[in-house]
Amino acid sequence: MSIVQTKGITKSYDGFMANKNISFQVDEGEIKAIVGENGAGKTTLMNIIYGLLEPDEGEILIRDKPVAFKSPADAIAHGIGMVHQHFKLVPSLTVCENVLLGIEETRNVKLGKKTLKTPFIDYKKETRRVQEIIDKYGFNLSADTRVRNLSVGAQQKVEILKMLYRDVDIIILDEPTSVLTPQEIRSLFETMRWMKEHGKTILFITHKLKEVMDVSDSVVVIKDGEIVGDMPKAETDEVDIARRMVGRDVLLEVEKSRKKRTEDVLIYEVENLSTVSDRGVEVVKNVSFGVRRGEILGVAGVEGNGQTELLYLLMGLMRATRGRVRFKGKNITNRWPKDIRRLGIGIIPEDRYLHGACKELTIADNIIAGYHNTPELCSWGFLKKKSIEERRDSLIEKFDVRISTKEGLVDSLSGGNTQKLIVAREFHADPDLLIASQPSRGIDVGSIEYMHQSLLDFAARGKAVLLISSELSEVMSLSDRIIVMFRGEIIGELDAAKASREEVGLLMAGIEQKGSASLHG
Amino acid sequence: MDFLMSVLESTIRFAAPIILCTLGGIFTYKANIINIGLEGIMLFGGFATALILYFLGFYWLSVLGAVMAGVLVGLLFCYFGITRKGNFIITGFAINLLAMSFGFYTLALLGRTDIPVVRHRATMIRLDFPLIRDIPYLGRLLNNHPLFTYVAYFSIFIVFVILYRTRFGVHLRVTGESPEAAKAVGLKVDRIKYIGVVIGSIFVALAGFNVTLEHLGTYTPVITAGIGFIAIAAIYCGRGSPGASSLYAILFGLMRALSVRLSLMIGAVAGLFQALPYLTVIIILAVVAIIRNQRTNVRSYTHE
Amino acid sequence: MKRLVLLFLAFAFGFTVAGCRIADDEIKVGLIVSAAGAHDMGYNQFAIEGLEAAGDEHGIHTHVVTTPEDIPGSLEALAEDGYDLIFSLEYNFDALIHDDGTGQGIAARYPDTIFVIFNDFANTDGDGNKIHDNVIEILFNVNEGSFLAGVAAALVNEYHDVLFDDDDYDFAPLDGTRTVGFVGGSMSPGILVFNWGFAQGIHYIAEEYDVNYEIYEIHDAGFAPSSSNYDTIDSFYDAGANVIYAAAGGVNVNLRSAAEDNKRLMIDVDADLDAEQPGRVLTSVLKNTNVPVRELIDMFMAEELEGGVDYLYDLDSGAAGITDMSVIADYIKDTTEAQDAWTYILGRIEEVHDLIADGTIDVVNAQIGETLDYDDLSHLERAN
Amino acid sequence: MDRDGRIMKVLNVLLPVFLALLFGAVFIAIAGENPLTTYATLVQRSLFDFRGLMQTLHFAAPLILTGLAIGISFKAGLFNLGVEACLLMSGLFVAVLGFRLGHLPSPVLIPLLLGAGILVGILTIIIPALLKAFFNVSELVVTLLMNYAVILLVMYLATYVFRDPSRGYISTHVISSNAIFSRLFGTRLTLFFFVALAVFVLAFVIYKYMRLGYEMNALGKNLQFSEAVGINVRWKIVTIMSISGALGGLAGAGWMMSHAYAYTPWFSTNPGLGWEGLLISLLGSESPLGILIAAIFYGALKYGGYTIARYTSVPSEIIGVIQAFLILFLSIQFIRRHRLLDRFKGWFKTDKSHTEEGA
Repeated sequence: MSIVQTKGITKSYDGFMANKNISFQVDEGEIKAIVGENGAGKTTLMNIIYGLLEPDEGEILIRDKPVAFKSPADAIAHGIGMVHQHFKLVPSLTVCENVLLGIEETRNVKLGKKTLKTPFIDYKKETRRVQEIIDKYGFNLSADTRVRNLSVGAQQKVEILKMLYRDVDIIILDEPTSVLTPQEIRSLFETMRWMKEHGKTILFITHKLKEVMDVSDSVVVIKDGEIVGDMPKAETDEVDIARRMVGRDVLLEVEKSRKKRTEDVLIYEVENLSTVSDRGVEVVKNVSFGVRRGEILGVAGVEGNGQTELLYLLMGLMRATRGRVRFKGKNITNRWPKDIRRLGIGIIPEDRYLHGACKELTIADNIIAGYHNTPELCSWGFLKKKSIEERRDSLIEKFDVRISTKEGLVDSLSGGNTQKLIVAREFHADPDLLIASQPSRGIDVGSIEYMHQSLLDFAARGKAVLLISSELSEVMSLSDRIIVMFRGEIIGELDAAKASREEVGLLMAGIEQKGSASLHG
Repeated sequence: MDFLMSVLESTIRFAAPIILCTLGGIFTYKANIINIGLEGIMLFGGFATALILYFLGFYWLSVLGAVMAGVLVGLLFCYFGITRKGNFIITGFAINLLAMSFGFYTLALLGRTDIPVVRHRATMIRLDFPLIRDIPYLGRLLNNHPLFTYVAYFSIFIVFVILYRTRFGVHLRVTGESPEAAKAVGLKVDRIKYIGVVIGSIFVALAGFNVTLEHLGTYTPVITAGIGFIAIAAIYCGRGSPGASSLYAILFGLMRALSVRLSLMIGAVAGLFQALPYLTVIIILAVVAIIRNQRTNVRSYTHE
Repeated sequence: MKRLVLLFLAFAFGFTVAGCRIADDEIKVGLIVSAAGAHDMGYNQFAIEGLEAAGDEHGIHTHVVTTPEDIPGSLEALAEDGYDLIFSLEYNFDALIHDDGTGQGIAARYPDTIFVIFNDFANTDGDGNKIHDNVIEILFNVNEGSFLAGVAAALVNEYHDVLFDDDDYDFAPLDGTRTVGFVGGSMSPGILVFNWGFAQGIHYIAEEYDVNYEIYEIHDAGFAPSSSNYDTIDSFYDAGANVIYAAAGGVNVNLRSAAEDNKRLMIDVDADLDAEQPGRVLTSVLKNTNVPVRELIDMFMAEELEGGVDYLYDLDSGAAGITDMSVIADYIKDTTEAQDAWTYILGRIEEVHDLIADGTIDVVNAQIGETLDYDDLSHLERAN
Repeated sequence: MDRDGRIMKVLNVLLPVFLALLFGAVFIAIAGENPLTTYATLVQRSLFDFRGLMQTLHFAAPLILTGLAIGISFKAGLFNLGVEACLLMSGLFVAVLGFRLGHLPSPVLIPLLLGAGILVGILTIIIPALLKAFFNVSELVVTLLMNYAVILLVMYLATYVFRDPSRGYISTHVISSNAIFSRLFGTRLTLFFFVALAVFVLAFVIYKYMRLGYEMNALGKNLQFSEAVGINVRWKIVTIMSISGALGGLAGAGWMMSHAYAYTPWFSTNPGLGWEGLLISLLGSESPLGILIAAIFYGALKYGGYTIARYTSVPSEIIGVIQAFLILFLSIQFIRRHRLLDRFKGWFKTDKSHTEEGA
């Protein structure tokens, strides 16, 4: 029988139709994948089912009964739980407090026969209960750790625990694998199957087709807010789904057999770079590597192993406690971002909306950011409006940024298009070295394809690329060499052409192999 | 010794309303709301206290009046700031202005320059602890203060418990820290903020009671003397922790007490000594920041 | 959009100024209050009462401007409207006397209006000449009232154990040096005039009784009540002061609380505030602004009023002085000894009053540039 | 901006004004006066009378500057609450220099004093600016506290150092006639208003056309982004805070030379020109044009308040109540799109189809 059914769900924001007449149903005990490009309307649909949004039209039926959710609390009461792509956790609280948020255990006072509730939280009881459920599901967590000290994978487990504790039957997982290591993904899938066996129904949102094929029972494909496919897994394949999602044929894997044009000149040298975090931990330890002209050097590693800090060091947003950075023979250690950019280093930062682009600024303002001081755009303190607009228009065209209005804010752009904007800006400055961190995170298949091709072309022009990514397949397919970071250190270096997924995966997990190549190879 | 004793004694008195204001402000701070209106809420609290005492003369009724004033002004702030999504700074500012002008207006109607309540000090509750009384020095310092001076210090503990040991406290902190997380588990964010602001306002209004009856014995629309703003500084310095922020509040009190006593001894430059509390906190903030800056390797600016 | 603007304009023009039109030949007298406000129970309020009484009697138009802000604007507006006589109670004379951007002062531009200002010789230049002949300066010899207050304070202090009931009062004992206090709002002649008169009055009695007094003083208290000011005053009482005198606007409110809390005495200022804190206010030093307002309007009506002069209101005029102390009289013990002492004190005050009035006693007047040197006072010392 | 957006904006201003006047009317009535005649006086005297209008502009002049001072810092995401301090310091020192250098001819002295005011403003704000720029010390707290310290410092200087001893109250010497802005057209308006207007034009140009405006905007929207893309945030913070302080200082200098003429403790009246500037910048949504309009509006309210006290018997305390209500109501947007406006639309008989974007 169908446990969740939607009939004609329609939702629009400010004239943009996010969902158009969406009807589908989920059977009890199945794992249903909802796939679609970013901005296709998957998350909107799930937020409606979870009660975070109310549909303009249409209805939701749970176990064939129509429901109208006013808030997530209603959804939870009907047995629906959701794990969001961006975790809805409170970093300063413990695992246990997060799991029990809103349903805290309070101390009760017995007064004769009556039990009176007090507003005071019974932490002992809470910890015990949560630890019980952690152990039951075999998660490797401690109930009283603060969430801000947890890895991303562990945080996701907390989110899942939150739902399990609330005893929901239907779990919505929104892009759960985007931040996990291969090992973690595997473990997540095991958990999902385990939950399915225990009678849970899972709605699984993703744009990674391999995962769809791996774990789901049936697939719903959404494009531009509409359903363009709804079929059991057995009746489809990756190519079919991709075609439906994008509306054309796509290249799923970049051709790796490109011509090597690596020159033997080190353009960028990092020696023994180290830094200490605010909490006194040495988060980057003696990192050394070099990048040659025409080369893509990949930095792999599970997130939170010092890549972010390494990027900050290289961007000029953090001070090094030790070590040196040289660019074209010039010492640029601890220089400020302004200087680093001026010397010809382009940066695609990890956090798109923090360091890469500013949502509240216009497209033009973002396009010129950092280069607004150049004589082409500015003279005597006045900005050349015309040149700026020309540059904006030409870059929008050249990099195929899809926008509704040129005058609009970046806020109105999808993640993929924002990323294109950043890439456009950085490429236009024609740097000699590009540092790209998580360049394809959260962007749609079409854009990833474009992104990857751009990087390859860039390197092919004799420029250097430092690619930091926790997306293993990305690092594997693009890089010439791969270094792996673990706990702030470089734990190994591999030749990308020869390395296997498993080898890299083991290094990412901190298991060092014998005979790994020397760092300056 | 006598100098020290008198300074400490004054400190205890001066710090009490600053602590109450600081604690009250922490509730809004935790809900991620800047409340510039502390000064106004305090003034309304004092106003209610004085009016009730002046016309009716019942001690506990005036306490209730101050509390009610706090609740009402808190609700006003919430309605404009949260429900109608107004700009918190303007709303707070308007409340300050309203409190002051409302006071002047009422005084004009009454045909007075202040609302004296000194004669009701007789009914004021002073706590006398026989055990503490007999301890040398400490007895003189800690004994025989009016009730709400003790309440102020005790409230540090109460607020800590509310914020960190009750369901409401957790919810309030979550609403401020990550409203998304709160919404995701179905917490009613606006309602929690309302309650937080209103509870906070009660503390602030009690600061008004404390100053009006227990310190000055009168109400005029200028009695707050910047305590509300000092409390805001204390909250920011202590980053919203009840303990740390209250320590800053006490430091303010200490500095003020010192400046009062020192200015009596010095003469002409006496006026400048009154700047001591403000300068001290600026210097402490700067030193802490410089030390923090020395320790951190991150070069990033944040808006507070 | 247009419609809205039209609507707004219609709305605005819809009002007509309904204020009563005054015939141009009618005599008009205006008064602008000081920052203490129209309801200050003293300075401003007395002046307003004087104005209204005079207005009723002479049947002339009177008007009170109740905002102390933008005094120059108010002066100009009233003069522009043809007011004949304008009293301005605030310290704000620059635009009136000097230059307000037109190259001359308001007084020069409205020669037909007589402006009356208080408490300062703002219309007198360095050589003692008057700048405008349509400005009148009024000063109150509050130094003399303060001297009387000092005499009263010292006498009451000397006899406090006889006069007052131990249950209601908690005076510092009389062994050794006696202590008094003075609290001033700002370090200016306008405040020092109170301070020095009071000090001289204390000294007058101290010398006579051959006892030593010390005086705690603060001059920067400002004019707003605050916890700091309370503490300062409290520390004066703590140090043994039995009587404290304050001339500091709202800070006097602090003094009332502190006097009540310490069960001691105080002296208030500007108005008869004895009943504000009955039993604690020994007396109040008066500035009866109604007297000059009355007199000047009367003179104006009799066409005798001329500008370019100053008037000093001394004890004799009835505009300066202290209260009759009838409120505190109720708190004097009902014993013969106490009553006799009280009668003696009142008599002595009366006597000193007459000595000041006939010029036998000369009280330092800071308002006219005189200064008091404490070194000249053998029996009084500054304590801080 | 489309038609509906404009109507909405106008209504969003008119409705609060109307409500505030309504509430104020209740208080006027309680005091036993006639609200209608009171308001008539206010509006007529401050807006519909040439001399009155000039008075309004005279009072608006320093508010334009303090409004811009705070608006500029807000635009860059910096909470500079120290404008009041800059204004007081500048007022005091300009008063002193205006007296001491009184022998200089006006064309030399006036620009010199304005420059001095700007310099004093910058020097006043420079410490919080450097603390923010180099050590990330919250400028909000530092400037807030600095105001109190500066008030005491200025009071001390005026009482003991720069005192005119011939006066019975605390005041510096009156500035020389050469330092005073002359009145124009026989009204209260002086050249200072046009100085303020020129600064407004400058601010407008900076916001709209200049690199600095762009960087300010970027800083305000996202400080970390600005730093990461290579804007020299440190230097910009110092620059912008200095501009803010300079404008505060200019306001103080101009007010001294066009209104106060000597430094007295009531130089910047309650609640203080700097604080009023905060309000104006918020009401004007931080845009120069908005600030200009808000400043003139507030000037009218201020002057209108004085006229009520001058020409009616309504207690002047009521003005404060009306102002407070006004600000309270202005803090919220009464009309939001898609809700109330649709209902209002019938009244205005617009047949134009409703467009979704804009506003």
